[in-house]
Amino acid sequence: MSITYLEAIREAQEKALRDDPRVYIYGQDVAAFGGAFKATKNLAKEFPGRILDAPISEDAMVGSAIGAAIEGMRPIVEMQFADFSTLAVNQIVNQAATLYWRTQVACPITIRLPSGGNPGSGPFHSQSLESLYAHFPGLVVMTPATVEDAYTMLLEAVDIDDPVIFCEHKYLYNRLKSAELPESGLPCHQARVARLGRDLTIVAYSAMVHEALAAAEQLRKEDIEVEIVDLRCVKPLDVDTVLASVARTARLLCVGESWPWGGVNSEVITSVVTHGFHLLDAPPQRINSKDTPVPFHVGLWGAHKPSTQVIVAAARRLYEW
Amino acid sequence: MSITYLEAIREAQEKALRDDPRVYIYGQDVAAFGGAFKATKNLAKEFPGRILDAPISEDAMVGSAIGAAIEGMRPIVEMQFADFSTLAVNQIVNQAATLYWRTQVACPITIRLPSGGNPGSGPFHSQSLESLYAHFPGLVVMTPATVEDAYTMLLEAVDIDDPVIFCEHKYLYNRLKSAELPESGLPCHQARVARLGRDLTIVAYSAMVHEALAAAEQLRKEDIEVEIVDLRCVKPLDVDTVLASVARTARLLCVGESWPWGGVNSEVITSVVTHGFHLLDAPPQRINSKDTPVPFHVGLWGAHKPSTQVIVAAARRLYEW
Amino acid sequence: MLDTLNPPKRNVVPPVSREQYIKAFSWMLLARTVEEKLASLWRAGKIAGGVYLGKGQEAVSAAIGILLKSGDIFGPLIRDQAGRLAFGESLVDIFRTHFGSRTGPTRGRDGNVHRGKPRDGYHAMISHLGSLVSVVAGALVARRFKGDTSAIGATTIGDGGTSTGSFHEAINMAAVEKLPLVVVVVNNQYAYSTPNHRQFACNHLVDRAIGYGVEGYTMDGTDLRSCLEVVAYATERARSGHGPQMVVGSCLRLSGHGEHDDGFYVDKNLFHTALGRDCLKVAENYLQEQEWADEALVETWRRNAKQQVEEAVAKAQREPLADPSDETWCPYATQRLAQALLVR
Amino acid sequence: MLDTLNPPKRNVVPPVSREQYIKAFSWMLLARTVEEKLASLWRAGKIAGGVYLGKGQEAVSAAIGILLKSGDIFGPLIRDQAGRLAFGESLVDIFRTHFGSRTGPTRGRDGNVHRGKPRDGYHAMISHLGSLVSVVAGALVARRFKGDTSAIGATTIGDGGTSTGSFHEAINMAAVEKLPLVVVVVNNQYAYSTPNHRQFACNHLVDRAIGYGVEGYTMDGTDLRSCLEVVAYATERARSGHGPQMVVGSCLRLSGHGEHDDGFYVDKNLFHTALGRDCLKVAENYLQEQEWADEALVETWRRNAKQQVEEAVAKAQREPLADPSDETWCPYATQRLAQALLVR
Ligand SMILES: Cc1ncc(C[n+]2csc(CCOP(=O)(O)OP(=O)(O)O)c2C)c(N)n1
Ligand SMILES: Cc1ncc(C[n+]2csc(CCOP(=O)(O)OP(=O)(O)O)c2C)c(N)n1
Ligand SMILES: [Mg+2]
Ligand SMILES: [Mg+2]
Repeated sequence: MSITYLEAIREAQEKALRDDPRVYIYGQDVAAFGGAFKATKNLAKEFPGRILDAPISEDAMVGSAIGAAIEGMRPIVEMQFADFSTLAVNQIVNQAATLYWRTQVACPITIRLPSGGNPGSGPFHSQSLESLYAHFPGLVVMTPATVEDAYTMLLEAVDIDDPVIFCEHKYLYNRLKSAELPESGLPCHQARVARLGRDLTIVAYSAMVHEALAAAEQLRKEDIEVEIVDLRCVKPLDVDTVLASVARTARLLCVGESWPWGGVNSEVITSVVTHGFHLLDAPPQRINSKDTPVPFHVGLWGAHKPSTQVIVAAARRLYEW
Repeated sequence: MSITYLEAIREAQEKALRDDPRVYIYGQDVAAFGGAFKATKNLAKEFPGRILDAPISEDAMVGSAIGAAIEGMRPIVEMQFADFSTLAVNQIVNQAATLYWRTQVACPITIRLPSGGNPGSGPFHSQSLESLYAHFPGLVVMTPATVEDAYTMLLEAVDIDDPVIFCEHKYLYNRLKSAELPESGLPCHQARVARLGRDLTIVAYSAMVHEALAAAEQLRKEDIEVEIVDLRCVKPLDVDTVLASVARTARLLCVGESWPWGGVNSEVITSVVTHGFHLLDAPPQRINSKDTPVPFHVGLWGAHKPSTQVIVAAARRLYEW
Repeated sequence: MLDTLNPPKRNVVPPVSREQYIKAFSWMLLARTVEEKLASLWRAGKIAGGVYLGKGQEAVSAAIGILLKSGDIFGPLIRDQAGRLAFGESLVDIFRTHFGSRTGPTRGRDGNVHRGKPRDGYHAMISHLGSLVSVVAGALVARRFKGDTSAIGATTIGDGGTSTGSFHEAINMAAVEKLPLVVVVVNNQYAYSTPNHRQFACNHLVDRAIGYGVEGYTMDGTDLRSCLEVVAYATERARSGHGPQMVVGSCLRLSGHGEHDDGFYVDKNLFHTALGRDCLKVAENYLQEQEWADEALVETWRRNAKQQVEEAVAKAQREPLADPSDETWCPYATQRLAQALLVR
Repeated sequence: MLDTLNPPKRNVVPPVSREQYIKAFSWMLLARTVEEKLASLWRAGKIAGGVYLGKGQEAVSAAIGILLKSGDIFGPLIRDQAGRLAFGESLVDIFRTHFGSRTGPTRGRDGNVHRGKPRDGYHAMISHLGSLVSVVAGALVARRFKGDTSAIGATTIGDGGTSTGSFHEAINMAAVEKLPLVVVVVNNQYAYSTPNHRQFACNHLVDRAIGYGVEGYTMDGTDLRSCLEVVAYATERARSGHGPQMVVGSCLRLSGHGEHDDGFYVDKNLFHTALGRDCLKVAENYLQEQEWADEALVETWRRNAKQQVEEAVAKAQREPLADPSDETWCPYATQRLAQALLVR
């Protein structure tokens, strides 16, 4: 038996609904239809009345979840695509993210953002918005890269008293499989060393962890041993784990699918150089998507985002520095 | 005679309206009332029909400006406070910022964001959102620190074929004065060395340039000569000027009023260490506001944002590294 | 007086009693007294930031506050001092919030009108207009989940606030969910300096109700009796399962937008129309007409209100202000997260 | 057929002529033919991403496209293939966009329905529903500035799209500015899988018109004659200075939401109601009833449409696809900015 990243997300929601009567799901087409990606498939049948179809009103979807959370519920909001969450930015960053700080009343909502590129998805169904949300105080921004993390982190997201932006990568939905789901996982504020290495640290998250792993396999043939840190959660950021890795390898390459300016990569690199400058034997490097919208055409898209080959080349250059 | 930062903004708009029939202004209370801060004072009288009061509809304000720009106009949109632009994020980052890239039709709109903290303004009238917008491809994000720049950069913003997010600092509005307005200024993609120094580079923008200058004056008494780079525009970012300064001083301290995670500071530091790692003799450092919403109480607010004293202390530490 | 749009007029609301009227009037009077004090503190430089008054809107607001019951939900906006008090707000909390006291509900982190006790059903607005409507709606969704079928929620919005997308999404969503939500639109003719004709183009904002499939009513916002009647009707309809209710009260803002604003742009003629009446005076006259209270009695109440307010101010002033050294500067509620960050 | 809400019925629109009807029908037929081809190309794996059809909505869309004049502005949405063609879109551009051709209007950067030539008044939608309405409104603001008093603008929106805050803000703003904007709401009963009763609670979406102070009409979206009449009336009203017009056409989406979707959730009974009629068949019947065209003639048109489409596909397929090596990856239009960045 095997379970996909998408199924893990479904299973986590099922478990959350089963274990906690405060949980409900709100989003467009999530009930009978089971969601645009089927992340809520059959849940409406299993939990009648707890999976609600929303109008095309992202602002009100999040606003209402905040109100319900104030009353002690634990809503999960599904955005149909991460890209549409731009219409709920105000509710997310100003209302949800500040509620506890302003009033001492917690805001335990989880907002699921189907994120990242897929062939042919174009500029408005491909965005990676983790950096937008991570900039604002009060939000937890999760970016699971594995089936296991998709499962345990989503459960943690629902459990946490703060608003969580859960960036699940669409490219991984059906491509990533695991044998089974774990009972428990690392807490979200801890990064994970996804591969041990000696020569170079690659920091990545979400789908890019797999590009980094593929690059590491190629580099192994050249006897370059890459260590990979999977951030898991980009806010708060586990700088300690990154620093510990860089302390071993003395070289840092950051890979992220979001746009370069002020994204996860620049936050990681800045955290490392401000706290661990002396650990580095070479300039830290980053690979991002290009600074344009995400293109539709598959060839353009492939050149727009970081690829295994680009990572390999950058890592090799850094190794040889 | 002297002219304030706010008056410079008004003058620039007056000039733009006078010189270019394609310019008009749209925003809440901008016409007869002259704007919440009086940045459009008397313009409605001077240019009848070209200053339009908008309903409380930030999304439609920006959307309509985009449509007008497509037809060849050069709208200036005034947000009453930068904080309310979160309601127009979708129109700004998805519609305006991508238009040229998608269709080869330019989108020459200017969105004025009265930004930054002022005593007693609290979490929703104090935000500095330059980092939010700079993350997205296609936007020019200006952050003028001087009366002169407020004037020439706003004229340039209107002139430019791309959408410009014009972050004008409310704290400077009436506090900053100059003798007169210049005929012309540096192009926006060039940073400016605001003060020459030998020992340390401070990179700052907007109101923080003045905190940095004050800190530099104090440090001079200790014989520490600080060079100050005023970024002027945070997207695109003039890394060259910063690198050239760091090449002289070998030390970098970045100061910004926005939140730390993924903000201007982290982008500047990352750009410097990826391109000029060898120039640095000490770890680059940053000072931001604290990672919470901006507090209301004046004492809390003062401790939340970077102050001259904090800059002095950090610069001294860095100097002594 | 009961001018309903959708349903036929029905006599579900008992006539306004002396007791209820006087109760509402007292909150109006107290609110006015509070706000006069706030204005003078502001002028004296004792309050940082802005001060926003509900002068001229006390009748609408008091009616809402009074007709909500314990266990109901209230999402007040900037001009709802009367409703806040009627809903149970403590006087001293008002001043604590304006001063930035450590002891206030926001502990100095947010100020003036941005206060509330959300867990008690008393929501704390953010500045972004329209964004509170869906929050109150969501609280009612939660009540439905929890099996609470008796509670309702009410929130207010200005004429300007009706132009926000948030307002539209929220009321539509509440209508789809048939939530017991009462949205009171207070049309005080201006949004900051912007008059109605630059804000919307319909004849009357209540014409929006039909487009959402909710029941809509109008009321004279300067007349406490009208407000008590119509809000009683609307809250009763909401409570008895008829879904969202939209009530539009008309009046005139009798202050500047905030105390920094002299309102020079307001059409002076409006002050001489029915809209420009001061609801507090109208109510006082009505009390005397009905012989429910004479001038002397009102004067006693007024003095009493003043005294309460002075005591509250004095108490707040004796209390410590917010202090940065108390702050951990951590925005998270989750304990293990906050701890992990502090250790780092 | 002319079911107006606000203004009295008036005979301003001349009866639909044979010529106009046939012209509209031809666009409908061509659109249907284009979309059948797109669907088969998609099934064959020749198109990446999604393919979205306007099947069942061609009458509404063609009516809009035909009643706009040169110099007007059109902001089509996903199911507007017929209107796009009638407004002047080139057939080959459709396929270029779906293939990601270098030669297409978006040069492979955006795909499928996200195409347009904004400078020609033909707007290119982004995915975010509702966000195009204010853009079209703004284009009309520009026209007013430029002294163009004859042009109007039209845009469409789905039943689902009416729930967006963007839609609300834009139509309200257009009403305040009294812009010559025609907003055609196509109620095809579903938004993806979501039926009307989970989307809104009013009796009829046209009930929203009064709340915005705009004129509102309904039309039978399955009946080309109804569409031509009502859209003619609305465009005429807009053109003659009566401000924004809201037209609501009812029909049923006769395809899945996209070609990946079989629409299993659609209430099958609807297909047997008047809503479920295929507007193309209804129009063909009408042509024959009126003896404006017989079966053979329609068949000729059909063959002709097929041929045009095949030629366009063939042409597009011969052309080069987008190529990353052509890209400068610079999002800026300002030449000096782009150059400064390239040098860096
Ligand atoms: C979304 C948003 N945009 C702008 C503002 C700035 N603003 C604060 S109050 C106000 C006017 C509000 O008018 P109205 O809703 O009629 O309420 P009133 O002040 O008349 O009670 C404006 C524009 C805001 N608070 N929120
Ligand atoms: C703001 C926004 N939210 C969500 C979506 C995802 N989405 C794409 S089409 C669609 C349904 C649209 O329904 P409707 O407006 O009725 O148009 P129809 O597809 O029926 O023509 C949804 C939810 C979107 N495009 N924009
Ligand atoms: Mg008002
Ligand atoms: Mg639909």
